[in-house]
Amino acid sequence: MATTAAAPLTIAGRDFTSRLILGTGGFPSLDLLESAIATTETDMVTVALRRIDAAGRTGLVEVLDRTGVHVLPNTAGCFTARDAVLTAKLAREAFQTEWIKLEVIGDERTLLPDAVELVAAAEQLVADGFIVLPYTTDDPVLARRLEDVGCAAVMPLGSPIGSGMGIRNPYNLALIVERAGVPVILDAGVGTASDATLALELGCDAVLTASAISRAEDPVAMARAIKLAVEAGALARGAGRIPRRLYAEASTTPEGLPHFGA
Amino acid sequence: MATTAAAPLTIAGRDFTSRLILGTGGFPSLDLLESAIATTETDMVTVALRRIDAAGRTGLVEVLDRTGVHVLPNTAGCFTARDAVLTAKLAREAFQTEWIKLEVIGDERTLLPDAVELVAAAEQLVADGFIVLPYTTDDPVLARRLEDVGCAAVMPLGSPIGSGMGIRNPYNLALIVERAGVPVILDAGVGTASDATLALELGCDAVLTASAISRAEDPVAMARAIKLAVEAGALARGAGRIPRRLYAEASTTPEGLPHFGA
Amino acid sequence: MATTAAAPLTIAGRDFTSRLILGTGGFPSLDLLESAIATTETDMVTVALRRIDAAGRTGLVEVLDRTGVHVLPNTAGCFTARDAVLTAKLAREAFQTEWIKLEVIGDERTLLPDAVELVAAAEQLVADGFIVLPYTTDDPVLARRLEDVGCAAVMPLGSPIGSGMGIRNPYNLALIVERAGVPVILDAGVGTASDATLALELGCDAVLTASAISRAEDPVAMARAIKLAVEAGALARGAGRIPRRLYAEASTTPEGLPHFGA
Amino acid sequence: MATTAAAPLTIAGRDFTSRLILGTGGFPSLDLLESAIATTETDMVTVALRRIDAAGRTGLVEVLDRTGVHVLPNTAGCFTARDAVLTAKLAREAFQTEWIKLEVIGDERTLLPDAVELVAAAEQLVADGFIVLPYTTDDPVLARRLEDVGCAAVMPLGSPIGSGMGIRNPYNLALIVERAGVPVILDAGVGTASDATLALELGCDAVLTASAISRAEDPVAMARAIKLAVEAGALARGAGRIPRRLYAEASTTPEGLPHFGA
Amino acid sequence: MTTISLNGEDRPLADGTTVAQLLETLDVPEKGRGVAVAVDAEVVPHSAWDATTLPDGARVEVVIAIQGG
Amino acid sequence: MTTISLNGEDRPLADGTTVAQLLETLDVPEKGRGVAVAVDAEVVPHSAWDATTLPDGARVEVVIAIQGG
Amino acid sequence: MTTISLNGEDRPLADGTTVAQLLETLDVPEKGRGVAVAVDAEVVPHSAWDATTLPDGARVEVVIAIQGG
Amino acid sequence: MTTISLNGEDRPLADGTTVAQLLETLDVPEKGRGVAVAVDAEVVPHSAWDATTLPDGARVEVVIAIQGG
Repeated sequence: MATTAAAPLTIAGRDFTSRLILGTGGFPSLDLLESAIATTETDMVTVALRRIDAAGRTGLVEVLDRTGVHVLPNTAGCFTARDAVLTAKLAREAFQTEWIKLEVIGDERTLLPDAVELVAAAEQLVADGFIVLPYTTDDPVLARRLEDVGCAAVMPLGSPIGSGMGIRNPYNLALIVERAGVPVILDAGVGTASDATLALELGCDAVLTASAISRAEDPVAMARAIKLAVEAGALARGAGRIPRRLYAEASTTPEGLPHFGA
Repeated sequence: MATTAAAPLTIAGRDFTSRLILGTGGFPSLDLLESAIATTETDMVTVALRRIDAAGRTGLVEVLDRTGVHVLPNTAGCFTARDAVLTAKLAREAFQTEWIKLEVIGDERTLLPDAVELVAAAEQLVADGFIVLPYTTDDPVLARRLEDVGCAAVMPLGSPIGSGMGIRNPYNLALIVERAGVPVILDAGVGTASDATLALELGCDAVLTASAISRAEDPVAMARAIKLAVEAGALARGAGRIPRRLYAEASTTPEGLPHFGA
Repeated sequence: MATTAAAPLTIAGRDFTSRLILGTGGFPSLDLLESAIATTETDMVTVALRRIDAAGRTGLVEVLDRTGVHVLPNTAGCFTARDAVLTAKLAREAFQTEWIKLEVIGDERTLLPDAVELVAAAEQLVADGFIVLPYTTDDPVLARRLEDVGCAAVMPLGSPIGSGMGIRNPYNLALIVERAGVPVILDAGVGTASDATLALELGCDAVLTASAISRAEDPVAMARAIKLAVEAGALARGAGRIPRRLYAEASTTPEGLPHFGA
Repeated sequence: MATTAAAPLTIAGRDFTSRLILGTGGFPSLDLLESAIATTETDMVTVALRRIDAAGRTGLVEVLDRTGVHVLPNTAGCFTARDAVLTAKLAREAFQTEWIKLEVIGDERTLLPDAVELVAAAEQLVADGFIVLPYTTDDPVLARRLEDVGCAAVMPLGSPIGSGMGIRNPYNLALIVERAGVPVILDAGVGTASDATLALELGCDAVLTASAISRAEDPVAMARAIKLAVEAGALARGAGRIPRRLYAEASTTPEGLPHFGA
Repeated sequence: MTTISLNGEDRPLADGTTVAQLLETLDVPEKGRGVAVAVDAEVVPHSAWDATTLPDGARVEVVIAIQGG
Repeated sequence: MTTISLNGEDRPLADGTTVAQLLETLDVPEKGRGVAVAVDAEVVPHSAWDATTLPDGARVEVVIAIQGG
Repeated sequence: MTTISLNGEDRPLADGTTVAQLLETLDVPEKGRGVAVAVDAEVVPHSAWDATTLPDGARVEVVIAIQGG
Repeated sequence: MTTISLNGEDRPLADGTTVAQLLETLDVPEKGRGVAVAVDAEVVPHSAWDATTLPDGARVEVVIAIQGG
């Protein structure tokens, strides 16, 4: 979908004023998370679900309530459609929300999505009334399939989760954007501000990032950097950039140069 | 020099609050230029000198006076050290300023600098009391030489003027930054916001751009985009980005995953 | 799988002396195709199947018989698993071969594979006794799935068919190679010789190309270029390249430099 | 200058059958050097000069005589035009040759050339009758200057000596080639075979490499790899590659696809 | 006496213990916000926590929101 | 009289025409090398060409190797 | 009668015309801000505009700030 | 008695020692191939090795080809 900086981001009929979605993973403390939420002015954050005896009462819910952000639970850690669907249903109960960031992982080391299980899970969840935002590869055909089965957005990766490698294949992202009828949210791979700017310039409607902020040396400074970077990218996309040229294009006219003799 | 987002940019003892220097070339109207100056909140803009009968009374001086920006005249269009030095002296008279953006071009099509003439001109101008900011290639040895002859900053290119090709060789820029004892200002090549962000992330102290803003479809929107992009880059540089990894780094712990049986 | 230049390429128990597979599409004449086969010294070429009234008696079979190459029929043009399976069965009859290059396309403009249909088709064909070489994206998880369902090799793309864009995401290719237990054959995207060299250097076991040769201005010269490029890449992969460094590493010792006085 | 694979490389009126120049630095033994010379079939190798008490009688001269290669002495290690000129004169006496690979270094860590000293040295050596092949940056204006002062070839770097980083800025190399009236030889930066292929594809007339071969795990295998890579690149350059496209270009006609019913 | 598996570990319970009663023994946020329960791979909605008793041998998963994603 | 669909176009045939007989009317390489036949979306092996007659209304696809891939 | 070259074109002037007088004939911003003058490749400072007369044959360059760079 | 600096180190020589005689004391390849000599920053051509005597205090550099570049 075309990005207009001025217009809000709309997913499944809900408007968001920020084009930055914050993953809550990796923050050294809840205080820092809360500061990052405030600094980014994000409308939506992701959370995961884990067994209560491993997690303990975390205080996370209280932070989410205090900041008033929209909660987007995920299915992180699921390797099959079945586990992802069950986890989505737990999340629906836990937060009384149909929204789910669907992750179905195919490989432990790269945490890359499994295309086949992902489509299967997406179909089931859509049929069950969920608003499905799937974490996917940068495969344009897969993104289209996910839209076709009824996903409310597609969330292609730039590079593996937490790798900080940015957008490895901007061509694929551009192809996804070109064809998408739902919002395209870059998910995974952002390492620093310029990666986020580039995502928006390529036409992504929003960016989701966790580690780039939560694991930076100064998370709050990086939160502000990426907030500005996303705004910069959205504005630049809308502003109509100059074309790339192999040669120079003078910014000063050569006419009227003074001559000083030999 | 190391960039700290909080600290002001200081060149030759003068503080600047903005890390964006605006080239005035290419704006379709003085009104748009004035809007761009206001939007970017820049402290310093470049101007060129041309024969009055070609230029006419331009109204440019009035804009500069109204906005109160620091004027940085350039020697655009000069192909020899001699012409550049004479042009710098004219500029000194025209604006009662020792500041000069030194350009000595070696090729009409690429508008790339001529290293030998550039160093010669820089030496003469420094000796004559000028505050010299030379437009240079991304050659780290040349940048060092220019600093050694007394330039107040170095202004390496990312790519040819007006090409919009961004930073073609980030390694060279990083080498320049690593060694520089004076501010490093990316000059030429910025095509869109992410290019400016990247420049700051690489350690540049500031960015100069004209065409990216003045020739965008919507110059004021792009002015705001690049202003934010520069701030984002400076903040990100200071925030300590995460390292790049080949593999993933989970943002959600795998511990405590629920099990749903076979 | 690890590439050893010396060892032959083995797919499904069959040895190949060349690591270059030639696609027959796009050659302006059968004579040029035959010259390219001779020049590349390839062991295996692909062919497609089309309705006889559209194709007429083509003379292609005679060229294949004369050159004695192993024929690898493909399922080009199929958009569903069902069509691909039927086409594979026709190909088995036409050439009395179980070998099939499996293509299941998901998008007409990019001709990118459809992951879901591809896996479904691969499963059926493997079950039916075919030796399946699937054309796939550069998704490491999908490549692994295809191997797991019994494919004899995997054929990831570098970039879209005929695009000549080379290898857009070398990281993904490297991840595929790292995990693969079957040969990895770069399929699609080669535009010129260096693309093929890079594929082998990244660890691919072979390269398949058609357009880069058949549509070059001088197909026979490019055939020879790519033949050499593949050999160069396989040798280089085995030779253990030097590491990449940010700084220089002198190739000449600084010790014993003469001194000529001040 | 335009590269034609078939035509020999001609520098200063001397024909070379190979487009690969071998630097002799870094080989673990003279035997390996001799094998690499034989394997690459190079016509020309570089040597350096050092104080005899540091070097001892090396046996190198005997290898050079045995293989019959043309000797190209260099001025490696020189930081000033004066030292480089004196070293060139010593080299002329040592090998009774006017040929000199001119290196004037500006920085110890990157071993990058010093543009100003380089041009000064080149002018003096040309005036003294030398056939000067300068090691230079990838600056197109500097390359042109070196040609203008009478150099017999220009030898731009791809990346720092021994870094193995390949060609960091192919645009600059292309600009150099476009304008050059003398042979362009890529010098420094080759890390593996594909780097050499790319150099020739970009229009370089030849490649000089030492470390990529001499410091590979298997120098003789890499020698063969790079020999083939250079040939591949020269052929590919001449063969007229296909254009790059964003979308696919089918290599198989979609016409005549069979239909199997619903 | 009833024994269930709670998040993978055996837990003895009084017969007839409900999901709600089980949760009282855990450190659950007010109104169970951020918490969900599955019994034998079926989610038990909040509205049914009071009414649902846990049979012997039930595999119970109680999950809570953590930072992630 | 029998009418089949041959590669998408109607073709009248004598009743009882076999696949082999149909192929004789086309310009097929020797021994049918590079050629394959499907009738109603089922492949007919070479070995069955002589014995397979084409029923009225049969959808017949005859394909041949072309350059591609 | 004096003839100078003004920005590359001949210009007749009254004998003894000063730089300041010449500038009055051009559309120069107030106080000459953004304007500079070179005579025979030497810059004439603002402070000397009144006192500097233009000799016959002088090559005069008058430049003004334009958008650029 | 003459003392020269040979490649940076003092070396006593008999008075009147020529370049050629000095080289005989070093391990130089036949005919001096790959070897060159500078005295006080001036190259001494091979043809002058026999005739050139080394004065007291001469700074002599003798270089030889090594692997490099």
